[in-house]
Formats: sequence, C-alpha cells, structure tokens
Amino acid sequence: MDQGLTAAEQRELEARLQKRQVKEFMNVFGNLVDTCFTACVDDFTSKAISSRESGCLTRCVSKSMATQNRLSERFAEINASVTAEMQGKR
Amino acid sequence: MDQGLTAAEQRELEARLQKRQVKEFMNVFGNLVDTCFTACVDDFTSKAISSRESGCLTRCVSKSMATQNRLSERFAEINASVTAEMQGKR
Amino acid sequence: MDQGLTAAEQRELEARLQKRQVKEFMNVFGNLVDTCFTACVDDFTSKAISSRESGCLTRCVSKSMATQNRLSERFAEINASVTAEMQGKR
Amino acid sequence: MSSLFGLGRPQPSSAEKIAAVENELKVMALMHTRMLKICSAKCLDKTYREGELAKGESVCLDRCAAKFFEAHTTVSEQLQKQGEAAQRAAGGGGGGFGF
Amino acid sequence: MSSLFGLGRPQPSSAEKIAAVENELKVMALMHTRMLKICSAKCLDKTYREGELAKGESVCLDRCAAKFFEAHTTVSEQLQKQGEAAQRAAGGGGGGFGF
Amino acid sequence: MSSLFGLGRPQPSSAEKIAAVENELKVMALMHTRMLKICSAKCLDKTYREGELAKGESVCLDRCAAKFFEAHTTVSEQLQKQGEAAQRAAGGGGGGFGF
Repeated sequence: MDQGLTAAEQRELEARLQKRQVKEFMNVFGNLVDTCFTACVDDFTSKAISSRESGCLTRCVSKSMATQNRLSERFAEINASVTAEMQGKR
Repeated sequence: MDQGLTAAEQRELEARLQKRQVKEFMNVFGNLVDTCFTACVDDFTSKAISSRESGCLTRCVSKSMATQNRLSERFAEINASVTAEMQGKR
Repeated sequence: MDQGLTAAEQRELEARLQKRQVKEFMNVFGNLVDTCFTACVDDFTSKAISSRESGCLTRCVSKSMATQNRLSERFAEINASVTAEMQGKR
Repeated sequence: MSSLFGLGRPQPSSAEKIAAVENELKVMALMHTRMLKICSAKCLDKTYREGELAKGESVCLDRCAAKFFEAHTTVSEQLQKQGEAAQRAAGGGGGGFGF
Repeated sequence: MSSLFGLGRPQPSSAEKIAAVENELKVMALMHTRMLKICSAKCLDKTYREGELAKGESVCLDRCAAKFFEAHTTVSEQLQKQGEAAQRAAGGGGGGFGF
Repeated sequence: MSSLFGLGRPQPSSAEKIAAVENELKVMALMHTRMLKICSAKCLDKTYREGELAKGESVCLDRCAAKFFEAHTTVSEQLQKQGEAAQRAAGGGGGGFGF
C-alpha cells in the first residue's frame, strides 16, 4: 500500500489519516445514534428517555458494535484475499 | 467559542464560515425539495405540477421551515444548557 | 459557463473537474451496487451469489444505466431551456 | 442554472472564478444525483424482471425530471418570499443568495 | 458541546485554532441536520394537509429534540466504556477522543 | 483493492503519492460504511431484544459481506463492458478507471 513513500511523506500521510480517522469516527458515531434512536425511541409523551427505551438503546449499541467488528474482520479477510489474487495475476 | 482568536484569525474564520453557510443552505434547500417532492408529487400522467401537488408543496415547505425553526431553537437551548453544565463541572 | 477564464485558469479548472469526475463516478458506482444489491440479493443460505441473483443484478445494472442516461438527457435539455429563458430575462 | 441559484455573480480573482465554476458544477451534480434517486424510486419497477426501461417507465422518468425542476423553482420562489426567516434557520447571517 | 465531544482541547497554532472552531461548527451542523431528519420522521404528519405545525407535532418535536440529545450522551458514555474496542472498529489507532 | 479500482497506477509526485494512498483508504472506508448499512438491514433483527448477535445473524453477516464483495466485482465487470457508455453518463470525458 505505502511502498515508495519517503519518511516525510509517511509522516504527512499519517497526519492526514489521523484527521480522516476522527472524521470516520464521527460518522460511525452519528450513524450509530441515528440507527438506535430510530429503532428504540418512539414514545413522545415524555421528554426523558424511558427505562425501556434506554435498555433498547444499550442493546442496540452493543449489537451494532458487534456487527461492525464482525464486518470489519470479514472486510479485511476478503480484501486481503482479493488483493492476493490480483497480485498473483500481475 | 472564539476565545483566544486574534482579529486576523477571526476574519479568516468568518470567511470560512460564510462558505460553510452557503453549503449548509444548499443542503437544507436540497433536502427540503427532496422531502416535499417525495411526499407531494406522485401523478406522472402529466409533466406539469398540478394545483393539488402545488398546494401540497407549499404547505410542506411552510411546515418544514417551521419544523426547522422550532428544532433550531430547541437545539440552541439544549446545547447552551449542556455547555453550561459541562463548564460548571470543570 | 466558463466565459472570462484565462488559459491557465482553464487548465486548473480542468484538472479539478477531472478529480471531481472520478469522485462522481465512484459515487455513481457505489449507489448502483447498493441499489441493485438491496433489490436483488436476499438469500443468505449461501455465501456465493446465485444465478437468479446474478441475473437480477445484471438487469438492474442495465436498467439503472438506462435510467441514468435518460435522466441525464432530460437534465441537460431542461437545464438548457431554463438557462436560455433566464438569459432572455436579463 | 447559474441564475437559478444566483451564486457567484461577482467573480473577481482567479481562484474565485475557478471556485465559482467548480461550485456550480458541484451543485448541478448533486441535483442530478438527487433527481436520479427520487425519480428512480417513483418510476421504476423494482423487481428487475427486465433489463430495459419499459415504455411507461421512460415516460414517467421524463415527466418526473420536468416536475423535479419545476419543484425546485417553486420552492425557491417560496423561500425567497419567506426570505430572511429561511436564512436565519439555515444558520443565520449573510445575505442575498438570490433565492 | 465542545466538551461533549472533547475535540480541540489543545489548540496551539493559528490554523489549528481556526480548524478546531470550524470543525466544532461542522459537528453541530451535522447533528442538527440528523436531528431534523429523524424528528421530522417521528413527529410530522406526512400528508401535508396543513402548512403549520399542529400543537401535537410541536410538542413531539420538542420532546424528540430533548431525547435525541440525551441519546447522544447515553451512547457516548456507553462507547467510552467499551472504549478501545470501539476505536479499533472505527479504524484503529490514536487515542482519547473524549467519548 | 488498489487493483480492483485501478486508481493511482501512475504515482509520480510526492503530493500525488500521498493523495493516491489517502484516496484508496477513503474508497475502502466508504465501501465499508455502505456494507455495514446494507448488511445490517438485511441480517439484523431490529427489535433489539438481545444485545449480542444471534448465531443466525452472525452467519448472515458473513455471507452478506462475501456477496457484497462479489456484487462489486460483478457490477464492475459489467460496467467495464458497457464501458464508454457508462463514463459518458457519469459526466463524460477521461478514460480508463479500470472498471
């Protein structure tokens, strides 16, 4: 991936990647809240989250994180095997 | 928010914020058209918007703007109180 | 559209537009896969795409491309006529 | 279209001129993407039993495109009237986007 | 809000200070857009027979806004506990966003 | 993956090399986000009565991920065939993204 980058380029790249990571994380966080809020909160007779809704949010966040971890693993695996296959063809 | 910025930094910031505002406004406008078009336009036997659809669009835009104004007020209020609470804790 | 640009500006603009085009293309490609995958793939008893799903994907991609071409034509036509009308009013 | 959004009317410096043109194309591309999404949802049979557009789907897309543009104009005019209010809602300040 | 996300605590250089403020406003704008979308879906009658907010819709929006903020705090606290795991999932590395 | 999209094959200058790597990671991150959204919708029970993934959900996610990648390859090959047409539709010009 980063073959052929000098040390300075590598540093610049890392700085950019860190910015990207923060952005990525904000997106993931926002999507998580949106998904779980949409699925769990539907009682607007009160302005405070009920214990039922709160429990649902907690489970939704756990399950979503588990989903994300699992898909990240699959993503990395498949990506590695696709890349290997492509390299072989060159 | 802007404590600790020099006058020059303040100007630079304002220039950027204005650009951001234009972008923000385009997004709001686009979302508004999308929402109201999706909700109101569903007769494709003609290529001109009917008076029924037109009335629906007008009401949808008014209501969406009212929604946005109301949520902006709430957002500012809640945000202010959260910030105040956090400041108190420091 | 580009009246009043010097040759250097024109080159700079073209460089930027090419970057934009790549980005645009990635978006179009991503949306296409998402739309067709969502519509066509729904059997998770196997990890390989079935021939039924594959056929559906092919037709969905064809139809989506046709849709895009058709809407691009309409978009250009309408846009041209709106612009002409606006120019006339100035 | 330049005029529909009224962006970039005073285009002085070199960088600004380029940014203005770039911005207009971006606005157009976004509008195109949104139209594609919305009109596809309104007009296409989602079973994909056919790989070509049926006659009815094609006609529907043409009309949807025309109506989508018209809706932009309508909404933009309405916002222009409700003017200042809308701008405050969008985050305040500045003036005259030409809506 | 600065504190909710904890971004930009050490703000040394000029460009960085500006970027930090800009970034916070961006975060706020995004949150606002998401709230608008979600609470509209939860609270508004989509037939648009009226152009004004009904009393019930207004009250629903107010409560939805409050709950949306509360959900952010709740989820953020939960993630902080599950901390490192979450960060690895988000792409690894770095530390301490203050969630 | 570099090869799947074929971007950044000629990487001359320093800034360009960095941009190329950054761009690839961006493409990967976007694909990951899209997969997360789509496979969650296909595989998860939305009632959230449980905070862990059920066995069936896990297996579904694994298969969904594999199929999602396969669909990318399939669609990309089809577009390569319909090649020029697709590029014109996407805004014209340039050539050879390797799809």
